[in-house]
Amino acid sequence: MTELIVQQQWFLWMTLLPLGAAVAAFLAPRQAHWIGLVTALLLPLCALAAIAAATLSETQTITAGNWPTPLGIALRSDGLALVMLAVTALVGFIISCYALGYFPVRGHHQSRARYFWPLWLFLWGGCNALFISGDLFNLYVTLELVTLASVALIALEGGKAALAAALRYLFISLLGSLAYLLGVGILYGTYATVDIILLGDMLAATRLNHAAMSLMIAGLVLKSALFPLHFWLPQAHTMAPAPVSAVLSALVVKCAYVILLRLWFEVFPALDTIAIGHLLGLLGSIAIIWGSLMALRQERLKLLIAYSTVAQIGYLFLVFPLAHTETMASAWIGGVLLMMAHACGKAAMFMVAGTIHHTAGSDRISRLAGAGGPIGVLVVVFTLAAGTIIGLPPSGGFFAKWLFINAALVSGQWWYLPIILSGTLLAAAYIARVLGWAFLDVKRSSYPVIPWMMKWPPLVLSIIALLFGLIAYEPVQLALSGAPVSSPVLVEFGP
Amino acid sequence: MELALIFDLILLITLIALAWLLLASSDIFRAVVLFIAFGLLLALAWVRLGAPDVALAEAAIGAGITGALLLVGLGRLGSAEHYRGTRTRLTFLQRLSAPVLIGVMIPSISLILLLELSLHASATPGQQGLVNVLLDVSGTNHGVTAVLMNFRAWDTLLEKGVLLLALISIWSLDQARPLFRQNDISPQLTGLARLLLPIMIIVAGFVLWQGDHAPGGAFQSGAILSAGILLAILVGYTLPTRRQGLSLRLLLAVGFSVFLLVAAATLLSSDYLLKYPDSLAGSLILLLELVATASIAALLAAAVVGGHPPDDLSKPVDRSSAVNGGQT
Amino acid sequence: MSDLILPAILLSSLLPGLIIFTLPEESVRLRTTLNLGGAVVKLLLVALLFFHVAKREYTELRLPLLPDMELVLRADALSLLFLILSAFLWFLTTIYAIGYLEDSPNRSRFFGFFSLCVSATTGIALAGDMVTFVIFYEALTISTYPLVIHRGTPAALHAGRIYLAYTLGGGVVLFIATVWLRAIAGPLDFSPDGVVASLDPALHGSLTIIFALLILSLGVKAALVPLHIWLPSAMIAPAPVSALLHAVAVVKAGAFGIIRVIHDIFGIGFSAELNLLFPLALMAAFTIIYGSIRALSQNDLKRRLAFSTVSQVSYILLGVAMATPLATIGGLVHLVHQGVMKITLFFCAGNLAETLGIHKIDEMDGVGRRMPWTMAAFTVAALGMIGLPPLAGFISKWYLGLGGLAAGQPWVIIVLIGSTLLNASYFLPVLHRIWFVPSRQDWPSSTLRDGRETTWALLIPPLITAMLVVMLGVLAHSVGSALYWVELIATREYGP
Amino acid sequence: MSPALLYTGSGIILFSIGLHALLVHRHLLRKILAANIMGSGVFMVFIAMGVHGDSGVADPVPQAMVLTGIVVSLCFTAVAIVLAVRLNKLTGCTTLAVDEESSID
Repeated sequence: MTELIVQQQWFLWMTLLPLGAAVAAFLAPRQAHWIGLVTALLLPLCALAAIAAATLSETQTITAGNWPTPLGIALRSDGLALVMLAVTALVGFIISCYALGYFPVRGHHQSRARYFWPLWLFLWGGCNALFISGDLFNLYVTLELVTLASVALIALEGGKAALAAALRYLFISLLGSLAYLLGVGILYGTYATVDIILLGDMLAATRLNHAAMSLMIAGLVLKSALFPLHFWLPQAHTMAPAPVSAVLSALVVKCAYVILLRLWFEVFPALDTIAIGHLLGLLGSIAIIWGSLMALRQERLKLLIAYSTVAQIGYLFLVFPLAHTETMASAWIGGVLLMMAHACGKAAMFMVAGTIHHTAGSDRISRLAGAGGPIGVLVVVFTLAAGTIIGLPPSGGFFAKWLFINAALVSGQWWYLPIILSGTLLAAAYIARVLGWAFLDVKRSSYPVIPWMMKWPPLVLSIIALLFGLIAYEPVQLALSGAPVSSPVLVEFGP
Repeated sequence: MELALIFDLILLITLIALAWLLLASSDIFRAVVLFIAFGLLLALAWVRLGAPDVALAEAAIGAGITGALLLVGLGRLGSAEHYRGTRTRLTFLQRLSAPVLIGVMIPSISLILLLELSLHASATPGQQGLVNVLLDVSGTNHGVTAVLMNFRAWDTLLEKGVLLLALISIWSLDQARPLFRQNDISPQLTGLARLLLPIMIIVAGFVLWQGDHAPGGAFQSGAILSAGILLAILVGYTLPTRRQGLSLRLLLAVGFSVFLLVAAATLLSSDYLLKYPDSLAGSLILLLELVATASIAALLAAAVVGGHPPDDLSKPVDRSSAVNGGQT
Repeated sequence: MSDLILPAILLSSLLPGLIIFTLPEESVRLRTTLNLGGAVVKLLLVALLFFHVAKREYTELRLPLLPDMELVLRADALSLLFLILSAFLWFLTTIYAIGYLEDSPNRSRFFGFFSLCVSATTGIALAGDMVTFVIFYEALTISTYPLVIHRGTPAALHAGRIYLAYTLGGGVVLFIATVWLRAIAGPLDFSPDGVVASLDPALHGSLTIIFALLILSLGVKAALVPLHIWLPSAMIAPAPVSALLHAVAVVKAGAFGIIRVIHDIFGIGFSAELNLLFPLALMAAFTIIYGSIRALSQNDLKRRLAFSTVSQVSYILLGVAMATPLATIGGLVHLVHQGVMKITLFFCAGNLAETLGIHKIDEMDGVGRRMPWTMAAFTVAALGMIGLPPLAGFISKWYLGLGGLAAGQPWVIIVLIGSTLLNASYFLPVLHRIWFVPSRQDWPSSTLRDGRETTWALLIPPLITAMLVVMLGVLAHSVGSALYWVELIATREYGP
Repeated sequence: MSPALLYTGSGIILFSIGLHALLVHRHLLRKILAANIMGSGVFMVFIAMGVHGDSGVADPVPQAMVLTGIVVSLCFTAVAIVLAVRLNKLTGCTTLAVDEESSID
């Protein structure tokens, strides 16, 4: 049994499985939802097997076709890859369940269901391929796979606003990936390899390398919607159908960020990154404040959640200035933890917003007034999930902020404290505003019955999001295996 | 040598000028035509850089299919530059970001890059040595094909996925509409098509076979075939309705599916993704190239047609408007 | 003893809470079963734990959170004090709330958050280090917020905003102070000698700042003037919530946190050495007097009780800040006594509002005749608050006074006497109205069949707590009383 | 100045021209053209930096990468055009200037 698990390269199956399922769903549109659901059930199991296999085996890097690296493409099952695969499997599973309720297979919207599944499975496969890739050019291809699927999924809503948002997203993404690709080209031209590990060993602090780095980082920053390059995000994430919004905010934004983490800590450590780090930190800080303030002003729930994503992305970028020598681990783990926590919490929130839109006909926050009865449980889901966005314990967001503040204090960058704290308070304010409407005591006509697939999966995810901090130890330890930072054991534990 | 340099200079200046002109041109139709010319000249540049594979692909895909896509799109959009509706109010930051980017960042980055590149020119030996050493066991005799179909086959697999994904995206957006009005077919065109189609198929086959030892391969061949399909559509060929369902989808997906199956099989048998058994490498690559060509041809043609075939799931439509590509 | 008892105590309210969220509004029976079942199980587990801790068998559970951080659950004598208080009063409050909210909307939501709130309080009691404490402390903030705004009126929402602004503001300061302290001092396990005393003297400046930040942030929930504004406005919440807020959960969590910081993080000796405690004692004294004076002028019954809480909670802080065994006993015992007395008063106020629609003090004329049992309980608790011997409040004040003298700070006596006079002058007029002023209006007569003044669920809890007020005073020196337990804690803290 | 460097520089210039046009122009087809020009610039850098010395033999690896890149950008072009046509059908615009306020509900 154990041998069976170790022998298989489960993390590779996690890319082949959704891609194959996507083709199957395309070929058999009437069975698409079943194919999607079975895949969504299998992938978390594969993720567990992949983690089990990784803890048992030594090697973390293999190459496609077993060709040696500068030539072959490195595929890695290191900690970062595994936790992202696992989180994607979990969130993806929940979103798939939700989508089953959201896109009815019968009725006049059935054609949307028929295209949703292959597109979503392609996106899933693309994400998984991206997380395990250890090759800069392969990362480009996987990123484009994810982007193209996202564009089509946004446009699936069909309205003109959705189409415009999709098209804008397409152009922005194209711009970002071409800038990234230009950087990759320059690196290949100089070092004749695009392998992350090899490049990390070879790179010298030349001006050309700095230029390549700037291009790649700029492209990825655009794709991960850091202020002031976030302008495309609220529309794109709002206009999409609810399961798609959840996927975009929870997973797709993280794709570009994961590449950034890999670049920063594995490819460019030899380069002088302090100035860029501070710039990213500054933009991240502005994003936290600006995104939160904008969220506070929104009249529509989905827009509020989307701006909250802008703010949360800001936190993610604090990793770069905070990662000094002695605080490297703190910042890196904080970033990874926040990614995971945000993925769970934000997906649950978008699903709630989608259900409200679906049943109440609009996602205006004022429509929540007197939300009781069937959507009472949604308010609860929203509250629990919001805990991780605000950073309340015991959510993952809380510990991520803990690590950030710790890194800021230890590295003497105390000016990030007020930023992180005011972000927390502002988040509480915009969440409280929603809850205020939801708790408002007005009698309203009853809501239609909500399909249970749209009610319970988000609840499960929101509970996981809220309690994530309590179970974060294992994921964090996993992420640290093969990580570019070492575990920050400051003090020995007691008996 | 000097003469070659002068030729390069002229070519590059023309390319840059064309790019500038077509992007600045006030007539969008002219811009598209100039773009096709740009693509053809670019193919020349690839030849000059010793990359005939890219040159072939650029001519067939970059200029040919992209050109067709643009022209069809233009026809559907209407060629007038038509700005309707109020301007969106841009926030201060949005207004600021464009000039900052254009005025400061682009020139400075370009300048730095150029300066630096002049210092670092030809710093590394590249990988052709490694590729040449391993060519014997790769199952093919042409370096680029070996990289595409074997050394970096994982990229190629995913890229086939992107192609299929693009088609699914297009199908999710719109239903197929005719590329032209029925009565527009001219007899001369039909005659020309009768003459050209067999030649195109032969050329495509040749390019595919060529890929084993010289520039060529599935992309280029598929692009030529898809041009043939489009020509057939232009002279009024329609795919029979009963072929527009599963058969068409199978044809579109076969390239990617077989690639995936090979990947799964190699993973099961050897623990390494896409590690072909030595004795089978040549045949496997041939198989992959063949199915890829068929799929690429169908996919590219279907992308130009630009929509999903009418089917029983969506609202019933007029049969006569159901035109779709997909013949091999 | 199994290590699992501590998480079991937490889960006994957490799990029912999570399940209740998913229940439809109509399944009253299942919800009630879950609520009461959870409360009973928790009581039994706490009782079991009690006997072990009494025998000095401390139990501890460590759960790794991050590579260098753990969740530590530990039951020591102080935890048990708070734990018993919260488990017992939660049980009563649950019964009361079931009666109080009969037929009102959104009960699943209410009881779900209610259970989360109690779980958080339990967690605060069981926290074995500062990190764990902060985790549950902040969790309490957010789980209480939906309860405060439960009524959904604009006034309730406004109160909720104020509550959230104050407590979260305090929360982030606490957060920073804890991260900072942990960064310079390492793990912050609660231990009787404190954990920072051995640090480099060069850090004493930072430690003073951290101490101030900790006290100020915890002082928000403990309603230290001027951080008390949220408390009177939060009385808009339903009566069971107010009861919980004032007697068990929020206010007590703040006070409990300050005790933990002084006793188990900084250590009493070290705190006194850095001269950190005298400012706290002054603040507490000021709060005691200020709260009482403000209570005088309130006409709304619950508001008057709220200002009374502001004043009374600072007794606890005053006792702790004087750093002598007797004063500590007085402070800690007041943690329990104040809880029992104040919860009685809020139960009674809730009964008045629910049964007769009375909210204002000047509407209470002669209400003793209409609701004799409720008002009897009210009277006992109010007299206890004033400090009438031999009721519970008297015991606290007596030890505080002795402690003040022992600490060489006789001004404390003046504060206590002044406060007692003020207590009397805002409670006695109310008692006078209840019993001796003829009623000005006709109350609706009881609709219950046997002519009871209100339902059992509303009547039993205040009667039990009123009885406790008497017993905690009369039987103060017998085994098992709060005072006995607190003396035990003080002995363990200061040495025999 | 070697030819490879010349081509690399031109690639960067093409990239910049495309970038500029992508940001400035509002007509959707023009944006698509601009993105394609940008892509061509990137590909030129890829190939030209892979040319070493005067042997004129290009490294096959970047060639393969560029072939992949060309197909990917073709895919984006195809989807972008269909999206633009679709948008044009709904709004009558050939720009992204959809009145955002009106589209909210």
